[in-house]
Amino acid sequence: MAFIKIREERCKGCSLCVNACPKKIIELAPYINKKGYNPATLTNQEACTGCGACYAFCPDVCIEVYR
Amino acid sequence: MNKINAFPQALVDVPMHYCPGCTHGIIHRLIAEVIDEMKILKETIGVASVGCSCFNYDYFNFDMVATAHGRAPATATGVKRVHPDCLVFTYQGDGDLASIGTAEIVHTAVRGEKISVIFVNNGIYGMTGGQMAPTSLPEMKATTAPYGRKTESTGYPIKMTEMLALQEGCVYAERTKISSVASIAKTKKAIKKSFELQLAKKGFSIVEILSTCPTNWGLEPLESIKWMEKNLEGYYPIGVIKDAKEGE
Amino acid sequence: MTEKQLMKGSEAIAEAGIRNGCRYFFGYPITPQNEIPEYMAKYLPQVGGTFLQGESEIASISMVLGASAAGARVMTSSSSPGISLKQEGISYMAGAELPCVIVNMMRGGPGLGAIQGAQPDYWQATRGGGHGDYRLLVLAPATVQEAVDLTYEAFDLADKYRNPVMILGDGVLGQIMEPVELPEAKENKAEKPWAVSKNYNRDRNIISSSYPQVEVLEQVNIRLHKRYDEIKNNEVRWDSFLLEDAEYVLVAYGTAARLAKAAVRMARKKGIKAGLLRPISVWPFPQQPFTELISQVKFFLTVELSTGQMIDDVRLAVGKARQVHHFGRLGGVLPLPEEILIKLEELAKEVG
Amino acid sequence: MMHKLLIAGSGGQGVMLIGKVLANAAMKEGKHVVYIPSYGSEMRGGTANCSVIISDEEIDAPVIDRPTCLIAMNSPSYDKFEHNVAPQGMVIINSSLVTRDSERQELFVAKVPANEMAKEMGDERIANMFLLGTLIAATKCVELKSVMDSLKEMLSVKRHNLLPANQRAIEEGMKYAK
Repeated sequence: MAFIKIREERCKGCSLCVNACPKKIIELAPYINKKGYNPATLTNQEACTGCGACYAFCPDVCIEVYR
Repeated sequence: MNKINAFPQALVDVPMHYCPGCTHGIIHRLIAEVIDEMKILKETIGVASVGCSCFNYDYFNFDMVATAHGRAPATATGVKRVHPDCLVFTYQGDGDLASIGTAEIVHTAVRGEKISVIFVNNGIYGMTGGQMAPTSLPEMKATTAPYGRKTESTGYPIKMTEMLALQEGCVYAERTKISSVASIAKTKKAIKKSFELQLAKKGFSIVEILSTCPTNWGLEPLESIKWMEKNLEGYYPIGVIKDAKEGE
Repeated sequence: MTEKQLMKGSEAIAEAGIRNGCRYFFGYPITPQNEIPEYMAKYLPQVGGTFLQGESEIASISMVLGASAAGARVMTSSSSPGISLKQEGISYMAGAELPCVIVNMMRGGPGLGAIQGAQPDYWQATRGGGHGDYRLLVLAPATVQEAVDLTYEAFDLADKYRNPVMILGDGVLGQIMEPVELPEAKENKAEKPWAVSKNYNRDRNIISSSYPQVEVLEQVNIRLHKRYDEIKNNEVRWDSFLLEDAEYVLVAYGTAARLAKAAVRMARKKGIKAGLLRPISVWPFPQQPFTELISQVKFFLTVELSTGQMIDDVRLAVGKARQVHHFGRLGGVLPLPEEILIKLEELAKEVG
Repeated sequence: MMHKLLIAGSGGQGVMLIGKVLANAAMKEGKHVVYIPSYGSEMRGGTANCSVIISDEEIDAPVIDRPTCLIAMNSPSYDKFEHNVAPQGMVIINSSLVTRDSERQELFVAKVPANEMAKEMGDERIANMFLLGTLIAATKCVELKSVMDSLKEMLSVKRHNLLPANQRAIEEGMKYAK
């Protein structure tokens, strides 16, 4: 059982985490955050392995990984 | 259930000004993680240069000195001579290190100044708006090379790290990239190695990191990484360029 | 009483720096001031200090910036063309509020010019020199003893105001030897809580001259300007010679002032009531003595080893109340006191 | 009294040493003094010169236009500076190397065969000391004792054995001042 928390207020919607995720369970949300970006969001918490690839790739240090 | 990737202590928890997908943020975090792991937060002094990363003192959570364009290695020399036991590093882009600051970086390496240099190379001037850099590739378009870089009039991309590695004072030089989870991990390892060599008083070291500039390249962040691997890496091969082991 | 010793101006300046706790020197060779880096290279290691010859003046001043940011007492020196190169770093240091002492042993210009002593960099020194709205505290010694005393003090002034201080000399001052009494050697104990350091118990320190928000930068400029006002209030220095009854006042600084002083003595022997006003701080410029002199004086005559630069400041001080004239030799040629006297006599004849 | 002394010769003749010894001696006597070595490109040329101003009063102008006394250690420096000497000034010539007479009748001229005398004494390097001796006797700008004290200070201890020969040379030179 693992999951990630995305600090949406820091996110710039660059999608690098979307691509990095081996399970393809991160997407950009349909809404926009305070900065005007569509923030990344976790779509399927069950499938998350807590591998940390998204954290490694995030240029804005938005992601916290729990395992 | 544990948080396995805490926000690094060596970073300030404020939003960064970089464009979406810019890899500066990743490199900042790697430096911060290394400092956390080495437990040297209050023994680290960073020297910021001029370019996109010139406000990195807002993000690094330790003492910082900002200096003029290209002069970071000289300023770091002054800092290091006063605080020889501190970890002193510069963070420089390709315009800063490979063009306006060529003399400073070369002679700092020649002196074997015990500092670490983090050299971020994306082949373009970011902050000033996409002008040609000395590391821009042939035919690469830039605002000051609107028809592409012509080698007959502007020469060829400069290979700084190879040049610096030739100097006796340089003990370690490696080129890495930010393109995959593995290459990010490798970059972090290189930064750590450079910092450790410095604290062991071995000499000058440089880590060149191939990076992207989605905004000025006019590409999406993900496409930028692919373009970097296909083009920039073709000219600037990844790997250890020099590793002078003890006694060598 | 300490015994006097015969010292060359440049070497005496270096020794004065060491005696007031300067332990870092970064410089690049250029004539006529090489004795300063050479002296530092020899003697700084003996007191646990660091001398480093940079790859250029630009690199050297950037090293000075780093060492100053790290809390050290630090110095550099050069001569005219080299000082031009240092202006980048000097402006950054003024912007980042970093103290240091910079010596300019001026030579003839423009361009490469010639290596003989001259005074063509007055404007550059007193107007800041580099880009941006800033000032340096500029002290202009005329004798080797004064060079020692002012350099010694310059380090304290730089720390006090957190601003670069310039010693404005010339090739003559740098080369001549005169007996000097050296001040006592002190250790620098100035507290610099703003400096970068290690194992601190405070918030992180950031040394920068970058203020991307215009409103913030405006406030920085205002703060700096207030500090310059404070310097203007506290640090104006000048010397006077036979001014009490002077009808003709020569104004000169540094080596030119010595030549002018000789001319004043010659004039007095001929019954001409001449006197000398010698600015020691050329920025801040001593305005007040001019105001006091106007009523008794027929005209002012600046003697400069240039085509006339300080004359601007004299005119600002005197206004339209009196004529201000200039006499100078250029390019490293020194005027003879006799030549100065002839000019003075000509002008005196005109006003009757 | 202000003595404006110009010492000229070629590199290696000990021109600068004379100047420094004089300046140091004057300082010891509590006099005002300025010593000016020639510098820069001239330093590597054929002639070397330095000047010393010694005075009981404050010295304003630190440079010399018309020396009151010239030591000319070789012909080129004699030719270069003879016309600069102040009216009724003094010229001390190294007559071992300068053969022509002065063109100016009013000058006081002392001809000192310094190299020959030095050779006789067994050390040609001390030729400069004979001329120094003539200068201090003729101008009385400083005392012999302070000159010797200065020399002692300026020579390294292991060369102090040379002091007696130096003193003899200076004293011999003094005789040429008449």
